[in-house]
Amino acid sequence: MMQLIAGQLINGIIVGSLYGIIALAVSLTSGITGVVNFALGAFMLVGAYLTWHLNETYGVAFPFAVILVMGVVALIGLVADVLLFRHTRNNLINGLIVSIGLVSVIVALVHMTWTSTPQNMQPFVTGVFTVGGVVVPKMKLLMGVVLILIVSMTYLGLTRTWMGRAAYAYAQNPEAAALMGVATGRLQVGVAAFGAALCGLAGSMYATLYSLTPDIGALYMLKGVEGALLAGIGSVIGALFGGILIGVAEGLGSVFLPLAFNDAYGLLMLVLVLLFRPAGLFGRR
Amino acid sequence: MRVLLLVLCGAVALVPALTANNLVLSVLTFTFILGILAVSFNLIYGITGQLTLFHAAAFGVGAYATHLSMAHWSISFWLGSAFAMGCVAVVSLLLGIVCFRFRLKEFYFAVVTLAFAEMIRLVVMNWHGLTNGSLGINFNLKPSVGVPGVGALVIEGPVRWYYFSLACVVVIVLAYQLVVNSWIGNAFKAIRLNEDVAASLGLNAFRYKLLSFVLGSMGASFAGGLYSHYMGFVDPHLLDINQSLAILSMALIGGTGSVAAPVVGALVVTALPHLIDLNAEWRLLIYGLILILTILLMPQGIVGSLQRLRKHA
Amino acid sequence: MLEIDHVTKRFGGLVAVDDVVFRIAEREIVGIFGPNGSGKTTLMNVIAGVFSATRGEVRWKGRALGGLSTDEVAACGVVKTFQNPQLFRELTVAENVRVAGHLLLKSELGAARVRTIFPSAFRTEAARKIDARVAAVLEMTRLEAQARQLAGSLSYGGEKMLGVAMALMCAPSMLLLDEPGSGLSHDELDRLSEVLRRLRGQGMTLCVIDHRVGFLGALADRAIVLYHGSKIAEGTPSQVLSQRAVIEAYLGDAHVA
Amino acid sequence: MRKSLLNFLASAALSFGLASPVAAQDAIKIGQIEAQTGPSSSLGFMATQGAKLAVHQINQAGGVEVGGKKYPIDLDSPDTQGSPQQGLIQLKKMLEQDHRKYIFGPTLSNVFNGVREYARGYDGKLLMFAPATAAHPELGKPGYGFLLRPVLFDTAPEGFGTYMVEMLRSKGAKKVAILMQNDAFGRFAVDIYKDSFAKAGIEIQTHWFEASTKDYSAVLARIAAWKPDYLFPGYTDAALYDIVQQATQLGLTKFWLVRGSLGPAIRNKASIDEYIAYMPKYFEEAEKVDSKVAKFIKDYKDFFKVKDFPYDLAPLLFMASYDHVFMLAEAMKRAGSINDVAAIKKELLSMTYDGLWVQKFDPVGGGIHSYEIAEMRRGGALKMTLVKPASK
Repeated sequence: MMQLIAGQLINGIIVGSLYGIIALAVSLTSGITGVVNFALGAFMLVGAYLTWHLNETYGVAFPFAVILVMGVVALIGLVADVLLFRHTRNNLINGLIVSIGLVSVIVALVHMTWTSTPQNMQPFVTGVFTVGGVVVPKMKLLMGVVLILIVSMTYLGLTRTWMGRAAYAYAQNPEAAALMGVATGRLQVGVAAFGAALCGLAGSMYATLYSLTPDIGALYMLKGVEGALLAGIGSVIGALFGGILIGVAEGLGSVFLPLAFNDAYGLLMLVLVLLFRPAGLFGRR
Repeated sequence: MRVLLLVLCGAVALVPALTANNLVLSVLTFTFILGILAVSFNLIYGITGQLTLFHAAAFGVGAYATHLSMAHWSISFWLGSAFAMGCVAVVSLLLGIVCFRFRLKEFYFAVVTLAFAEMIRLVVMNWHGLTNGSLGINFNLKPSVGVPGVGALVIEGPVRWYYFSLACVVVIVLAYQLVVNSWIGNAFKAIRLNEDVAASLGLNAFRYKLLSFVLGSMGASFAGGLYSHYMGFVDPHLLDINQSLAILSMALIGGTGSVAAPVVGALVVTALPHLIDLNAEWRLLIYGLILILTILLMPQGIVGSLQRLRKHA
Repeated sequence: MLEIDHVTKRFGGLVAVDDVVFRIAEREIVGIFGPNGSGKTTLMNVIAGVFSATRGEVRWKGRALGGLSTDEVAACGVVKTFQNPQLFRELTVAENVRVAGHLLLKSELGAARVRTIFPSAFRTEAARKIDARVAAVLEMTRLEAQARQLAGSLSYGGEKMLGVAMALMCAPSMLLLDEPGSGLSHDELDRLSEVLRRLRGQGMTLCVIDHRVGFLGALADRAIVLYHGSKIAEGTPSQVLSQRAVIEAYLGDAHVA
Repeated sequence: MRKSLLNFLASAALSFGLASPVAAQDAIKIGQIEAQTGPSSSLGFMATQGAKLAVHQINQAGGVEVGGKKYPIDLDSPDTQGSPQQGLIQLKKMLEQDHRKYIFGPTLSNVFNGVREYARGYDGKLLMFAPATAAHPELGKPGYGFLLRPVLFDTAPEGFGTYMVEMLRSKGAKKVAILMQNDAFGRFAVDIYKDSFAKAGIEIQTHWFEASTKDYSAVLARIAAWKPDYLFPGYTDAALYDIVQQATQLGLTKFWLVRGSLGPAIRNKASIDEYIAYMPKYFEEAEKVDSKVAKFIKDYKDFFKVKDFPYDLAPLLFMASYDHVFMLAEAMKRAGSINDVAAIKKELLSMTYDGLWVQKFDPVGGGIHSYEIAEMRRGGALKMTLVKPASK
């Protein structure tokens, strides 16, 4: 039993870090563009399929594929922001609807390009670590490390660089930042692109672990939103932590309780947190 | 608005005379039933400004409760849906108290209601003993209405269903219209426009938000009962998240500004797949584009835009 | 009538209102003065139930208001206007005032409000009453001309006046006015002080905040001066203004400004 | 407002009139209601492809010759998106407006549940080839005369399920863990196999998962702790790929499944020990030995202009719908009518059709056909067993 729990703790942390990186994208974009962009899930979908496509069809080595994909998806995110979300700034609901529309457009395009046949990428790293009866696939471990690294780098970037500080300031207090002369427009577009890139990365990582179908985006988007709210919008490390909490809740949840209710365990925790800390665990509001 | 509404009903009342085409009838019947759903959603979202994603759950629970109570206690459709509305009222009351007491607003309210809806869906999925889980339940129970002189008239066949659902949607819309025109409606609007002012003027926002949420959810429950009896079966898909999004797009496409406008949205959403005969991917693409363009080009929805055109002309 | 009994309000470390004591009698116009950041607005928000006091309590006709929410306080008859006007900008001036008629309807009809849902002679009667009241309030605040205008399109002064009108619609027995004078043009000020006088004439109690003594000097029966959250003076405006502490406070303020 | 509404209604009525291709007056009108998009659409999608190909080939040859007259086939296959509501509306359109008597599908049990009550109203005027598992128990019941189930039922006396469970028993399996989608088919599969396993004296442990689940490691770890002999892992490839990969990482290496392709086994051939799967037909092999299959595959590529044939994708329904279009045409020839539903059904039930499969129906309209069982071992060694149900 202890092994089971320990195993799911580790697994939950790793799976959660995948939620966490999307949560970070959600947190940043909604903190700065004022729109909770459901299309981020679709960006992850595109990222996953692109990675698989590059790797299987053109034999691009996985690490290079990841970098390529992040670039492409960032571009998509940028275009989407300039064409659509610029017009729904700070109208949360309209932005939400537009992003939902964008999701079905992207999913349709994915259908047309890659059909609904489930795809499965050749794993980049195979095999497992076994420590005291606890089994962890090597690829999962690698993914966890990469994602946590990326989040920490984002944090440093946001706290050390000028652009980052501007973004951070803006997320805390838009008016003040505007007064400080932060170029709001460019900042928002930049963050939108960066958020998309994070989702592209999440997609690449996803592709090495799980099978691809055109409907994966919605689920991970939901987990991302849960994670972001759990942590509180605008908190970087918090977003990762929020995602991990959800992952662990699900992992341990389905050790003791039926797997059929898997999605409920994270939600339940979220609701409880929101009721007693409406601004989330790390939010200031 | 009410005049427009009557005109609309007048036009619609003639349809069975105009066409023997049962397909048009069934599309319109679905439109009316889903119209009730969209209208009740709009009371909460469009009028009172609270974005609930609990609506599909209210719809599904209503459908199940109506059927189960009818089947188990062999009561009439009306008693059944009354019971269902009672259940949904209680559930939404509790949920509403939790959300509004803790001052959850906008996106936070949306997500928490979504969370509860999802949990309820999972319960329905897994409570095999009561709901028969994901297999759903088939039944052949029909509503019936007492008509003076004729006696009990069983609702079956396209034409009867058409007029029955039409009558239902008209009654519901008028009922909501009465509420919205009253001081209660003023309170709802005030809360949507500026909750702080409303409070400073001695308006108990909590109470009125709760009222709106419960009234709307009860409408959804009634729509659920109708829907399941028109289809002759219930299954957990009624409670899907996507249902809530479909309801939202109905309201938006029709227009959130007035009580009845979402019915038009329901018509568009229901009829569209049968109007544009494209392969599935293209249809998905177009659906997405419609959502985007509606928001960007006519945020007041079809009805709102038409009204504006009339004003300017 | 209204008793401020050793009220203190802390935000974390900062003491915004420090152990303030005073009472306001019926039909009185009390002016609360003090430089910016002296805790006037905070005190008013404590009275109106926006914040609850950290220590001490506010009593209205002997009843403690502590723990009541804004709308409950308003329902007791103590209504507050906002420093920079908060309105339903999408509605016309008349509609704004009508919506504000909520409490009036409640107090006049009570449970019988339900009867107004369905068309009936009763409903038309109630509607007529409200309309009459709206007209009266608009007349009183000199807003008849702009009745059909969108609230968003009013001048700043107009907006403040509409704020007062909406408060009046609640038929309050005490009005809390937060800086009604600031940012008003000369004749707007005259109009305001005239309206306030007429209100007092109708037996309403007024508690008015202003950071400059300005037009209130002539109007107020009693002046209370706050400085850094605590009361430093109380008396008739002329007395108070001659006190040393007050002058220092204001000179200090002037230097800062 | 009124104008726009009337216009809309008019255009609606109009386009409903025109939506289906206006076919020649006397054509054989077939409708197909399948999900072509959505989570569980891969089965229905391939079913429509099969029918389209068959219809294309028949019309190429000038149509179906009945009583010395050649009739073209007019096929309408809209997309239900897996929604019972859409399915119902589409079926109404087919029956009431286009007067189609021959309906293929639905494959999804929830869609079948949505249309069954309505379809029963057309009993005697309609033939419905519904592969939905939920349709099977209704076969032969009063009011369901219109219903045929074109594919073999798992646990029918001749069914592959019965055979495969027996196979497990003979391999000495004592414990089988079931990890199943919590949806209509999943529930149905577990309900029917529970009994067969019980009969065979095999102990089972069942776990349910939401169709959207991707990470199974928690539940798989629990299953592994129970030490089952075989794992019965869901039924769609989307889930199979993930379950098989993650299961092998936890030391569960023996799989037994009644739906889904060999794809997951091939992907993980290095780490599985045994993978027993029901294969209606193993195309990769049949293509080499069976000229019919080779031609079918070639025609498919030409008609849909695709490079590779979707070997993985639910060959069952793909072929079923392809064969049954021809079978229906043959039955019409024999009955000498394209409208006499009763006569045509009689012919269908009495004939044996030699298509991609040897096809026939049992007396209540349940499909019977030959099938293969695939057994893959570590490294990818594959053993196919062809099973020909004894003809009654």
